[in-house]
Formats: sequence, C-alpha cells, structure tokens
Amino acid sequence: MSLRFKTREEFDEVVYAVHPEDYRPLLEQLKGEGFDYPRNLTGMDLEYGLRVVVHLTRLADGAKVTVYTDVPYDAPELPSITDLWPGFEWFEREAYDLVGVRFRGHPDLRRILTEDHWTIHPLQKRYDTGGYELPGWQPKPWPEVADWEEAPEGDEGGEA
Amino acid sequence: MSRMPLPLDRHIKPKLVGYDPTRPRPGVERLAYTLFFGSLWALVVVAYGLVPALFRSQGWLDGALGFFFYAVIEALLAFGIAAVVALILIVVLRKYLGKVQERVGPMHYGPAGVLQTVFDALKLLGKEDFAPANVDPLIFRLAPAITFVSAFLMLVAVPVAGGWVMADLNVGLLFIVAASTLGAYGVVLGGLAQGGKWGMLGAFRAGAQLVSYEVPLALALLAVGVYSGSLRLSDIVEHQQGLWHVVPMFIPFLVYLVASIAELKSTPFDLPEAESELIGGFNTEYSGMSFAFFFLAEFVELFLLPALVVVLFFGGWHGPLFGLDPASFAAQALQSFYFLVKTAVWVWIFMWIRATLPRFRDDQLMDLAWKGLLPLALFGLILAAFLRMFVEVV
Amino acid sequence: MRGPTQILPTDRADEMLINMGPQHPATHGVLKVVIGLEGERVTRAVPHIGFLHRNHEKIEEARTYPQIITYTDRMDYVSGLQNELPFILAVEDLLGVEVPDRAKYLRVIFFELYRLASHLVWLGTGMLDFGAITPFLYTFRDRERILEIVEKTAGARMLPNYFTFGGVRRDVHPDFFKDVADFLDFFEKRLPDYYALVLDSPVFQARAVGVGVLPKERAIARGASGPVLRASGVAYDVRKAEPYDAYPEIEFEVPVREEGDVYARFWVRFKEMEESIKIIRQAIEKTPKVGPYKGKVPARMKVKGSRYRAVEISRGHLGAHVVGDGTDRPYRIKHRSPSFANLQLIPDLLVGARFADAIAILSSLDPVFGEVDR
Amino acid sequence: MSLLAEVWEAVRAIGQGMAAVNRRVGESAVTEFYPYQKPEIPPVSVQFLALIQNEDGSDRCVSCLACERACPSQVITIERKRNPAGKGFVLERFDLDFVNCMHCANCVEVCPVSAIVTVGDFEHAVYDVNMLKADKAFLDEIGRRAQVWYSPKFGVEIRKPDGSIEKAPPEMQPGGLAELLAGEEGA
Repeated sequence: MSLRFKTREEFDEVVYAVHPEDYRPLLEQLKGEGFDYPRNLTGMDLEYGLRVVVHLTRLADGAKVTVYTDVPYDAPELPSITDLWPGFEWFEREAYDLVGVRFRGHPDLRRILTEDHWTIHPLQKRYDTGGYELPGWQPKPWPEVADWEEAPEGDEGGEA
Repeated sequence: MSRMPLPLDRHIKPKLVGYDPTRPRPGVERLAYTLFFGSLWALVVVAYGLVPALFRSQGWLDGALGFFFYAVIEALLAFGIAAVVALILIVVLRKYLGKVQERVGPMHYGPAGVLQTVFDALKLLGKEDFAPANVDPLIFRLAPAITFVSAFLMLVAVPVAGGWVMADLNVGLLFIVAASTLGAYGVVLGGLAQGGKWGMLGAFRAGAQLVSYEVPLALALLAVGVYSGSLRLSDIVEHQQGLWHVVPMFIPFLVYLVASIAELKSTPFDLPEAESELIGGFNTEYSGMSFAFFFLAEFVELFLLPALVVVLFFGGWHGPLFGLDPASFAAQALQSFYFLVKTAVWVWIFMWIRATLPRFRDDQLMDLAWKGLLPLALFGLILAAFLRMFVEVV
Repeated sequence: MRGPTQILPTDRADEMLINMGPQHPATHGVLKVVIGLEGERVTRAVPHIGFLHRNHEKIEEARTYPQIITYTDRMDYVSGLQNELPFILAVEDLLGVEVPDRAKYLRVIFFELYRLASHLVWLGTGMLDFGAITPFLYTFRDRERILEIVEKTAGARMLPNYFTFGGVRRDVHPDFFKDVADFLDFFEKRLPDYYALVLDSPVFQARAVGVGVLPKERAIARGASGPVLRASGVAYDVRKAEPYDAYPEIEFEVPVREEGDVYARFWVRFKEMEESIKIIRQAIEKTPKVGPYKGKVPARMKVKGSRYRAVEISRGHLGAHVVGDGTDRPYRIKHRSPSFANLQLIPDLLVGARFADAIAILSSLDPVFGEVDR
Repeated sequence: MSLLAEVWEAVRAIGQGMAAVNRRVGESAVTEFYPYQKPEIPPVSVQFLALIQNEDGSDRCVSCLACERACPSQVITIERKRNPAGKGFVLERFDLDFVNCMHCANCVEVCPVSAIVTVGDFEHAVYDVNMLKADKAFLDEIGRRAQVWYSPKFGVEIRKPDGSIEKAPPEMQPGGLAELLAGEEGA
C-alpha cells in the first residue's frame, strides 16, 4: 500500500504532510519505526479547514517527527490514534473541544476544558475571544495540493 | 476620573493597641507560661486539696446535703480544670508549633499572644452553630457532648498526689478504658449524623481506629494492673515507690505510648480528621460551639493521656519530698507539682511527635495495631505476670 | 428520610461516589476527581479538568510576540519563569536569533532556581497531603529566599516576565551571583533536614513505597514526563535529549529510579534538587562576568513558519508549538503542558488504590492547574 | 534479629526527624508583621507604575504611544495633542487601569524616554475594584513621591533631597556589576 504524503526537513525534525486518509496508516508505520513518545498533538484552524499536527519522538535516539494533515470543515473527522499512544487521549479531547476535530474511535470524546454543553469550538478563527461569531467571516478556498509523493522504498522516516 | 486614592492617605501605620507584635517578648511569654502552670497547679490544689479538706474538717460530708454540695462543687472544679487545661494547651501547642516552624505563632491577643485561646473561645461562642440539611439533629448535637464528657470523665479517676483524687475507684483502670472508649462513640456518631460523605468516611475510620487501639491500650493497662497488683490508680502509683514502672514495664509502656497517640487522634494517627484527605473527617460539618467541644475534648485528652503515662509508668506524683511528712498538705501539694511537671514534659513530647511525623494510612494503622502492638501487649502482659510472681516470691 | 443511608446515592449498593474537588485541600488547585469508593478502596476515578481554563491560546493569537511572554508565565505559576522559555526558543528558532553566552547561562541559573522553588512548593504541599505540617513552613521559607533573589533582578517573584527573545530582559543585580551562592550554601545545609523529615522517615516510607506503581511502558505511552517518567525508569530529560541554552556545556546527571512508585517520584525530585544546586554552581562559574545579555532582535517581529520546542520544567516536558503567518501576531500557539499529560494517569494509578493512597499519588504527580487548564 | 534491626532503624530515623524539628526551636522566627514592619522592595520590582517628571516639572512623556501598543492587557489609554509651542506632542490624558494590569512592565520596557517607570510602592490595595483606575495626575503624584525608581533606559534613578534626579550608584543598578568590575580593574 502506498501512502500519500510529502516530507521535508525543518530544523531538526522531519515533517510529514499526509493525506487525511493515510493519516493513521502513516502513524502506525511511525509507531512501528519506534516513535514511542507522544510529544504533542495540536489542532488548529486554517480558515479553510482544520489541521491536526502530531509531534512524536523516539526515546532511544531522540529522533523527532512532525505529522500533519488537513480536514475540511464539513467533515472534520480523523481516526483516533489513542490506541497507538494512549497519551494522546486528552490531547485529542482538547483538539475536539477547542478546534472541533472529531476523532473516530476515541474512547471518551467529550469536551475537556470548556463546559459540556457548549456548542462552539473557541479556537476556530470564526469566533472572537469572547466566543461570538465574527461578522462577515468566510472560509477560504481549499488550497491546491500538488501531487502527493509516495513513500520511497525502505524509507526510515525519522532518520534524516 | 481617577478614583484611586493617593498613597499619602493610606501609608499610615496602624496604631498599636497596647502591645507591639514586632517585639519578641520571651520574658512575657515565660511569665505567661509560668502563670498558666501556676494557675493550673493552684486549681488542682484547690480542687483536690483544699475543698475536700474543708468539707472533711467541718464534717459536712456525713450529711446527704453536704455530700451533694461537695459533689457539685467538685464536678464544677473538675470541669474548670478540664477547661483551663484545654485553654492553656491550645495556646501552648500553637506557640510550640510556631517555634518549631520558625514562625511566632499567635501574637496578637494579649502580650505575646497568650490570650489567644480566650478570644478563640469567644469567637466560637459567637459563631452560628450551623447544621446542614440532612443531619440527624439529636445525635448531631449529642456527639460533641459525648466526646467531651468522656474526656472529662477520665480526669476524675486520675490521682494527682497521695490521697488527692476525685474518685478513688478500685477499678480505676477499667474506668479509664471505659471512659476513653465512650469518646469513640461521640466521634463515630458525630461523623455519621452529619449526613456527609467525608463525615461518614471519618466516622468509619474513627470506629476502626479507636476500636483496634482500645485493645492494645487496655492490655497495656492490664499489664500494669497485673504487675502492681491493683486496678486502683493510687495503688499503682504507690507501687512505683522504689522503681518507676517504665523500667520493668517497658514494653507495655511503648504499647501504651503508641496506642494513646492513636487514641488522641493526633498525627501520625489523625486519620479520622485527616484534613488533607477527608477535609476534617468526623468534624467536617461542625461549627461554632459543637466544634469547640470536639476541640476541647481533644485538648483535654492531650493532657490526660500524658498524665496517664506519668501515673502508670513514670511514678505519678513521686519525687523528692525533702523530709516532709507524705501525709501533710504541703507534701501533697508538692507531689501534685511533681505530677504536673512530669505531665508537662510528656505533653511536650506528644506535641513534638505531632509536629514531626506524617500520617499513617488506615490499613497500616490496623496492621500496626493488630499485628504489632497486640502481640507486643500480650507479651508484655505475660511478662508482667512473671515479674509479679518473681516479685512476690522474692 | 434521614440517616446514613441517604448519603449513598450511587448505582451500586457497595460503592460510594465522592466528588473530590474542585475544592479539596489535596487537589492542589481545581481538579475534580469523581472517586468511587468501596470502603477505602478506590473503584473508579474520573478526572474533570478545565475549572481554571482561560483560553490562553486564543488570547495569545490576538497579542504580539513580546506581549505573549507575559501570558506564558501564567501557566505553571509555581515555576513561572520556566514557562517562557519554550515559546521564546521556538520564536528564536523561527527568527534565527543568536543568544549571547552570558544570557544563556543566566537563563540556566534562573531556570534552575525556579526548579528549586517549584520543587520546594511541591515538597511542602505534598507533605501537607501526607499529614506533616512542619516541612511545609520550612520549604516555603527557603523558597522565599529564592524569590527574593529573583525579585532583585527580574522585578517580580512568581511571574517575572524576565526572559525575552535573544536573552534576558535586563542585566542582573550586582549582588546576584553572591546571593545565589549564599543561598545554595544555605540550602545545602537544609537538605539533610528534608531528608530526615521526608525521605528517611519510616512513616513516610510506609506510605510511599510500593504505592501508585506506574510501569515504564505505561508511563511512556501516556506521555508522562518529568519526575513521573524518570521515577518509572526512563531517563528522558529534555535538557539532555534536546539541549537548549547552556545545558550542553554543563555536566549533570538525570536521576532515574526503576520502581515507579510514590517514593521513587519523591526521591527523583529530591535528587533533582541536588542536581539543580550543582548546575547552578557550574553556571555561576562559567557565566561571563561581563558581556551582552541580549542578542539582536528585529524591532518588528514578523514570524513565519511552524516550530515546536520543548524544555524540561519542574514538572516535565513543556512544549510550545508556534505557528506564525508572517505577521507580528502568531497564527496559533499550542502549549503542551506536562501536568496535562501526567494527569491522564489518574485512572491508571488511582483505581485499586486506597483513598489515602489516592491523595499521596496525586501529590506525587504534582499538577499545577494554571498549566493543566491554561 | 533483622526485625529488631528494622525497628531500631525506624526509631532512629524518627528520632532524626524529631531532632531536625527541634533544632529549629532556637532559631529566630521569620515572621514579618506587615503593617508595622515593611519589606524592602528593590527598585527593579514591578510593584507599581509611575510617571516621572523632569526636574523642572515638565512631563518626560513624549506621547509616543509605545506603551499603549506594548501593553498585553491593553490597560493604558493615551490621548495627546500637537504641541502648540514646538514640535512633538503633549500628553492630555494618561489612564492606567490597574484592574487588568498584569505588572509585566512591558510599558516600562519600551518607553524611549523612561517616563513610565517601576516603583517599589506596594500599598495600593483598595476595597472597591472600580477604584483601581489611575489617571495622569495620580501617576504623576506617585512619581513625585518616589525616591527611587527603575527603567531599562536610564537604570535605577534616585531623587536627591534637593529634588534633583540622578543615576543611582552601580551597587544598585542591574548591570552595575560590569561597572564595578571595571572600577576594580582600574583601581
């Protein structure tokens, strides 16, 4: 199976931009490569869609990777990776709570920081700091993506 | 538009009211503690010595009415001693903890803060005695009284000098055990009656802890009874004429020490209250005077349990009499002084332990009681019996 | 209906649900844990956080970069200064700012001073949870001395807003190095007392050894960090794994213990305090006595790009993910806080423990809610 | 016998702890009685903000709005007008809302003329939160009363008894160490 992603190197880590459908397979592959420590999971609003950024590291040699993927507003769904790194359980809840990404297969996807009955996701750019919708806010068009590159044979991921 | 007052209007030093808290006054403090001790001693002399002597010399004790008045006066005096002891110990404990913790402790009421407890008591009296919605009102109000009365009852049986004891019971030891067990009822009932979960947990812990510690405590007392051949506390003290019991009865002494700290519900055995776990445990919902009674009971016990250590193991009132006739009033007063000094030392040790140690866990406490102290106490009992036989044979 | 039966509204007859918190002395802030109790045994533990949520991340999107440093302080307010660093490092990376040597060492000294301060707060309040009141007052008194030293230079005690892009905000007070050296001497004399009162105390050992055992694999998987992780036998320390500032030039050890219990977490923090003393001593020696304390930073910061940097604060791996879109305000900042990840361990550690152990375990995790809820 | 050794070890450890506690009894207390004893606040400390005027009583502030822009919680409001006499601006209004002030001293940091400074005043608590709004007259008054203050540009300054303002000696200055060291080498 070929995974659709692009890699580049930023500072001391390898950054993977991955197609949302291949998000979980890529992370499974990275887990297989020994990236055992969950550093961070960020959800963010890009004004055309939502992005999830996963930072991982390998405790054995300190190699670091960043994986990100974008999902559209109308279907902000991604498979959960809490079974690979249980440490992302609350991070995914936070990304759901503040940004609005739904993680399929998350064991307990509730709001974590804001109140349970809130309907908005406050870190989306359409809301101001008070939680009110900004007048005239419009989503931007989805950017054109150049062709996804395919994983070369024997790619070792984090080893730069 | 500024409504912020200028600094000049507020940079005024508050006026000092009669004392200066910034000035440490070791002299005043020492004088105050001497006065505390002296007043307690005076009260003891009046209650145990002068009043009985007066009634006896006038022959009032023969009539029923006279005896009734005697009993009432003595009860009031005993209550007075308990209250004075609690008032003193509260401020002394707070001062001691302050000293140990590199702070000054209460400083603001009275010179060097020595009147702190008086104002504390006034504050508690003036406070609304609030009861939450789903308490059992009768038991909720009764529980602090039970606890306080039990502490107060123990006082009655403690001899402070030769012949100076309020009730010279021939089953004094059993009475002590019974009275201290009664205190557990107050704690358990108070915890359960308040209808809160923290109180209930505290009550459970109190029940488990106090019940398990009563056994080694009673066995340790029994060992002393066996060794000295009497359950009467005055006889036990008399028995220590030559050698204090702490030497032959060292094992029961250790058992008693640990068990009495547990009985006192002070660290390391303060599980029923456990502020950081149960938010006060059995007294979570108590306020005002009801709380004050629990508090007073605790401090009366902080006096009585060390007093019992002295009575049972450290020779009670024994001390050099400088040739005085032991039956004379002066000798008895001196004896009560020795008794109070020894007790003060042991109160200090109890407070010291309280300041140092963290808290045990409930199951470790049971472990210690049933697996550690109980066998030890039994061994101590057997040892006491052997020693008794040995003494009698020799 | 009255009486004790009424206070057991749970779906199981033998279980009692207790809301521990948000106002509870042992939760160190506003944590709420719904605890199911079977007698004294914890049958379930469901943590609820967010009572202190201020949405820092949204506010920071509306602030310029220098303004944000003020907000980062307010996360882990017990070790205030340390929180500024990951954000600053990330922005420095994106801007390519050079930090002068002196600033690097000063940062290390302040960083470790705050580690000492934070560990002292943890030790005091932790022992308060264990029922010992005296260490609390000792530790706070010692911490006071650290804060006084910091105030003399940084201008505030808890939230000093002292680090800045390219170095530190102002040069140190002339007495600074002497004060710090004096404090270290003083503190080294106090440490044996803490050992006697806490680690060596048999009562404490009875409470802590073998309690709340966290296996190594679980700790890694849950993303635990800091002393919690190192007490489980993983020698992961950001200061070693991704060195920043002057740490590469300083020799220190990462204390690790295999047991993973409450005692191990206490032990690791004690040893960290000793290591901090060593680090500060070395840093004082190596700091250039004169020299610039601040590198050159563009006057109007236009940051573009995305960077995740982490530092090892007192509680563990604190990260900042900064995304800039080329304006003077960040597009998105995400703070990865160590206590947030560590608190995920509550169900793992608490279930099956005794209620008193639950308190001990919580205090050994040492959460600070400013940073959990952000 | 190992049991006995264990018990002995425990008793010894408890005794050590108790000794550690009791050793403190003799040490003097560290309590400060606040209204009667006041702490010494270093001038660098961000206790309060003040506007400093020149020796002739004119404002140092040149109304450049740098502090208003730098404030993270946006508590500074400045109104200015063109200087009729010369170039530049004159300050008309300077409001500082201490309700939301975070005491970060970013305003002090950016001030190009050291007009807004940190002072060691700390007794400004009031009973009503609405009273925590300071205006120019108030901040000026704080500045007039201040004996010592700090700003990054001019360092620590002191007001001499005759009312003149001058830079404090290097012992009081952040960064005074360099000066002191240079002086030592020179001597």
